[in-house]
Amino acid sequence: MPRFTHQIYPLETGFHGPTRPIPNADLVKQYEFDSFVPFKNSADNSDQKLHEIAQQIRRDIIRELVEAGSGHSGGPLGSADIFATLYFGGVMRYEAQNPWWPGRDRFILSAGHMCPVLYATLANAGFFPKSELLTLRKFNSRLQGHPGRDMGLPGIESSTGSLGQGLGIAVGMALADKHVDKNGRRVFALTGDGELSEGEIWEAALIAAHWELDNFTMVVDRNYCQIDGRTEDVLKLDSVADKFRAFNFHTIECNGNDISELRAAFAEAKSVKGHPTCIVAKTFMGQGVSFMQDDYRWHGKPPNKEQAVEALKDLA
Amino acid sequence: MPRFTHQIYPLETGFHGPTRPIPNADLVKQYEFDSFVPFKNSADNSDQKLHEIAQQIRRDIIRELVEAGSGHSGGPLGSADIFATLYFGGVMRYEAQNPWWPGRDRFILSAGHMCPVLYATLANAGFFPKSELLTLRKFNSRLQGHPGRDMGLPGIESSTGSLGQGLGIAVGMALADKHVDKNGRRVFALTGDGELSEGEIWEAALIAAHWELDNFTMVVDRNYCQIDGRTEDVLKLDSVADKFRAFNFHTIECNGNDISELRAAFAEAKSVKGHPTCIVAKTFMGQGVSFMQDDYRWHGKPPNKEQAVEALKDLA
Amino acid sequence: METTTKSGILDNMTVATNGAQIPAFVTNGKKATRFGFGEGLVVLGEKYENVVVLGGDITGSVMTSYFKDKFPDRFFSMGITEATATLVATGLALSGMVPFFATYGAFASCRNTDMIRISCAYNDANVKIGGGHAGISVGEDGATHQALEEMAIIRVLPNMTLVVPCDYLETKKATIAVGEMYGPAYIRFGRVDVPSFTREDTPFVIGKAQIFKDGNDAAIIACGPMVWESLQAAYELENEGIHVRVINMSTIKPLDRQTIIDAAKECGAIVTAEEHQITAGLGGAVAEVLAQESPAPVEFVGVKDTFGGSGKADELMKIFGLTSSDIKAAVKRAMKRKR
Amino acid sequence: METTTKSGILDNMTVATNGAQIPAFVTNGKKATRFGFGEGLVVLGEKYENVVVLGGDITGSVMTSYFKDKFPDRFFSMGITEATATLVATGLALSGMVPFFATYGAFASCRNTDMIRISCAYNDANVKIGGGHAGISVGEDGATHQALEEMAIIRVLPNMTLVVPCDYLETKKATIAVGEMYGPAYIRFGRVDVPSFTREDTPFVIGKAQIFKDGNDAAIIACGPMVWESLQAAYELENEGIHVRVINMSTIKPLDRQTIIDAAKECGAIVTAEEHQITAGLGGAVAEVLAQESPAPVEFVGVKDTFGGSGKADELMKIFGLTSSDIKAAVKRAMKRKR
Ligand SMILES: Cc1ncc(C[n+]2csc(CCOP(=O)(O)OP(=O)(O)O)c2C)c(N)n1
Ligand SMILES: Cc1ncc(C[n+]2csc(CCOP(=O)(O)OP(=O)(O)O)c2C)c(N)n1
Ligand SMILES: [Mg+2]
Ligand SMILES: [Mg+2]
Repeated sequence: MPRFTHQIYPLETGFHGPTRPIPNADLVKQYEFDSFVPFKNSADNSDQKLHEIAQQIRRDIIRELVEAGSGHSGGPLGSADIFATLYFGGVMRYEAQNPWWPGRDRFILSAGHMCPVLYATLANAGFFPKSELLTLRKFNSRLQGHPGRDMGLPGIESSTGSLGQGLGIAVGMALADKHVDKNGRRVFALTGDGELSEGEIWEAALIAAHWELDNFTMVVDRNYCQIDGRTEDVLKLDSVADKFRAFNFHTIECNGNDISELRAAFAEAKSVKGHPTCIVAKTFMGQGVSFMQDDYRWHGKPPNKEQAVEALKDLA
Repeated sequence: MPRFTHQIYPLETGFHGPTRPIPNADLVKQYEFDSFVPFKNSADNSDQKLHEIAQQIRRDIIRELVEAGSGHSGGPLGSADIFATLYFGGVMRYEAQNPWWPGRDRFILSAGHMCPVLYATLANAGFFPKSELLTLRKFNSRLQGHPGRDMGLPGIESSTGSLGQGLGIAVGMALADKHVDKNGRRVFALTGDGELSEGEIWEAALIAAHWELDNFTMVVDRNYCQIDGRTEDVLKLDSVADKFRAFNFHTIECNGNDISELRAAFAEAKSVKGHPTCIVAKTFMGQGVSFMQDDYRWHGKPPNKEQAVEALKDLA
Repeated sequence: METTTKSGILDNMTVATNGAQIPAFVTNGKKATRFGFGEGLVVLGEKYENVVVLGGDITGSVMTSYFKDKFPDRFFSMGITEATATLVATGLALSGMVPFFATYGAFASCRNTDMIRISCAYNDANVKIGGGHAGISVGEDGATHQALEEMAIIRVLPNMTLVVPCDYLETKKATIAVGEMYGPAYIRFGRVDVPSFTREDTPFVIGKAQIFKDGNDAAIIACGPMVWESLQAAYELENEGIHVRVINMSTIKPLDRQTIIDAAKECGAIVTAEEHQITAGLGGAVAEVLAQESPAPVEFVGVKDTFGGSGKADELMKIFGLTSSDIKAAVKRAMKRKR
Repeated sequence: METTTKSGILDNMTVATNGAQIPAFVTNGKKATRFGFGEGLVVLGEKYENVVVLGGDITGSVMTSYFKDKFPDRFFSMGITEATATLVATGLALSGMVPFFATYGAFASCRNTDMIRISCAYNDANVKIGGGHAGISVGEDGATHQALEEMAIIRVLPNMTLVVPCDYLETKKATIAVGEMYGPAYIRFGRVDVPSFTREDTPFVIGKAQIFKDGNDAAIIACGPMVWESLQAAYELENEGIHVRVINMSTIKPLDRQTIIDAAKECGAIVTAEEHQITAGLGGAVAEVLAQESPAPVEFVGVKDTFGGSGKADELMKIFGLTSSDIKAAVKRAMKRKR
């Protein structure tokens, strides 16, 4: 039986006019973005190597944000180790040079506001030139303030930014892979913890468990911070692990700023049969930058020039 | 400091024109609706008495539905014991003759489609003439197909019918009572089990637990049935109790067709401090009517005339 | 009458085109449009292996049950999770499927509005949403279940396609057409039996209106089952010597602007007829085009910014002013306003 | 000029009424309308003990933080649960409170549409929803956060009141007025600083439009910060001898139909200006009234059925055609179409 087919990726309908933002040439030189050689995605990368990559991602997050003049620092810095493990620890299958390779695993950033870490990760993996990181949030940039699929940025599978939506999209992808195409692909998604208060998270959880999507792994960035304060003050969420267990997920708690624990968690997730997996990764917002560490006030602020210098020192 | 005040109850804006449906006079006589004396709400009502009231409610549900020619049989019959206990077992405080008495406890039917049981309960408590039950679902009836607050029917606190909404409304009422007016009022809500798949249920649960609404008691009509089939086939929900426990509710499981177990559950709920309570009441859809018992196909169907005769025999 | 053959619906009425009395409801019988949706899905399922359907626990009411029975491996139950079912459909679409999710229109457009806006429309995902139980004719279930706002809500979202077919057969065609186009789309259909009057050879093209009856004294622009009511009104008016054009605006977005502009220029008076709020729906869309292109008097037939209520379908259609006689009166009002 | 005193905003511009060049932005400075909302809530909190506010985890962006700091006992954090926060507000309202829930407009109108429809509107519950971050001027956050559809979505729902004040001070007045009326209401405000030009004595009445500048060559009907852009356009047109009326349509529902009809009759050409999709919003509402009452050519200034994107606020306003010069051009197009 034939398929109804149509090109899905890349979509490039989001540009308004021909102008494109041009990266600041001095910074491109200063950061040596031109000469950058992408990191390799390999299970052999040592924990040490992945830690270095995570620090590199953090430095690039700072560079993105100070240049953008707005955007989210805390969550991206806190989750850099998760991204380093996913993209460089051999967890996800992808071809940076062939970004829309049909066989690729899928990653959906449900917490769309955390896109600076995803952009930095993709650039460090060679999906697009690192210099483009300096166009974050500028008019007609492929690096939108929240991921916009309509800009065709390699590695961006879906638009997100409205909390609670990405998870259901990822579940739909896992459903297609496991029950229709049966192609052995794995689907990953990352949510914030404040984001868990959106009811669609729990609807998606019911659906993922009902359909036994063992090809689906979600990570909760459990940093106990959201915009208005500590999560337990804004809306009590503990115990997140108990909740996902009660929703019939295979649930793993780990230190989300520890590469080896993350690696073990993803390995365990891969081995589970008949249940989706939720990795509750305990992180610190702003991890690695002393004056941002564990401070919810850095949820949505960029560093100013002086703070950026400080931050890059901490991350050197 | 003054309050901004305005009449809230009753609202009567939902009538379209002056015509009102007239109950079938023969049936009113046949059912002896005219001479009916309302039941008393009292903690002293014996379990036996409450059981009789529940059976009376069931008979009236059949009468409502066969006359309406459409509507929901299964859930209402299955939950009649819950309503008998709530309204006649001294659990809820109300004055049927003074239905909008400010001191009344509140009840919200989140599963709006189950209104035939609420209407029958209210009529048997004397909120309005039993003959009006025969106007269910007719044009300009105060007994709408789903509860319509705009018809001003005594005892209807809110319009419901879109699943998953009533619970949040009840939580808001409990919040007002506990944290603003501090008036010692209790708020009750009933949801279906299929209804639990709506994410707003879990948002409301987070909010109720966060604000420690121990004046709030919700009952889940756990009949394992919804429109498309058994709940575990449509979307797996077990364990409902584990889920509410993980959401920091005081959770009680009981036989929802057993008056004494229901009584004990409501008594326990009243004694809990610092947590909202969820009573997971295991019921049978269509309870009491042999050919409807535990059969999801009776979710949304009324009995025809012959079936009604059969049903009333079973319930005699 | 050229358009009668073009539109291919009227040979059971040709008597009417010369002004004679026509028997009301000379049709191919009555059938609810939701059956056209259900059958259209089966046709798509037979044609394409990647058409999948998501159930919202009312598969028997919106007739996704047909697909479920025929293609159980491509039917996925989502429970009662309209918002997330829409997101799951998005994920399926981004993985190359052609997913249909259907439930009652009130929930298919309001319970998931943010999801349609961002995950379907902004994402340009190939998600198809079926909204059943459209309009006041839902009947006894009452106001909560009577969808009267979806056309406004879907129409305002960029990238969306919105089709509102007029009878059972056109709904079947529209469902297939929606499945064979790329992009997020919403199809609106109803619960109760309504006259079937279009034929196999009646053309249906997304974005193209059909002139079902010619006339230059006034034009009725209608969608859904109100098209039949409009034809009734028009043929009754023929007896009074009033020649009214009847336009089946089966696509609300993208809108066939030219047919609207021509109607205004050639007829000078417009009536819109929809089983929807008169605010921001078909009437609003037509008013916007005319204001921009060719101002003309318009009379709106629809629900007048109120909620519905329980009652029998036909009883409610009368009470809420949605019958052929309401349309007739509106035509006369509109003609009086001609300049 | 009678209306200048009536509307009480123009004495810093009276030069302009006789056609002279006016300095752009002769204002009382700039301030975002969201601050008016935040301050209005505090005034209400001081006045009534039963005014309560629900937080949606962005209290610092929609300025409910003012109320939170002043009345911590009447502020309730709901986390990120827009749908259920709307339901909790309903429960509070049915218990006699005057609850305000505010978040970004995209989520205050789309994430809870079914809740607003059934629990607030159908229920006629006294719920007040504040929708911030309205329009493209949200800037860098991009399309998901740029609310451009709320006016259509709220306007189509029966029983709703929808106000869209034009500057900081009017937003403060509107917030208080919304708190002192009974019934479900939505108030729309923005993130970025915009000119403050109304005065304490500028009247604000829900349901009543204000004529901010007289003129009979054409009329601009605008809402929100687009009113200031319209005044700029109008005063620049005075230099070309074109006398344009500027109407502040600060309430979208219930709509001040008479002021619209008068404008059409007296000016013969209309321009609508809104930081919203041109479909089904203010332009649509005006087009509906004119089609029913007094057909006239209308040019729509607004976002043309596309999503937004990241960028600087002023940059985006230019690119999406939402500046005074876009309005000026629209006025000239509309006047050309006069009959
Ligand atoms: C539906 C929706 N509501 C509100 C917002 C605004 N918002 C963006 S991030 C955020 C806080 C999210 O907290 P969390 O998930 O813990 O992320 P973190 O602060 O840890 O980065 C909020 C409320 C949004 N983007 N989407
Ligand atoms: C938001 C919403 N979606 C769908 C429906 C249609 N509907 C009415 S009842 C029902 C099934 C509910 O199942 P359950 O809560 O178990 O009630 P029961 O069948 O046991 O009476 C559905 C899907 C609705 N009323 N509201
Ligand atoms: Mg967090
Ligand atoms: Mg059930």
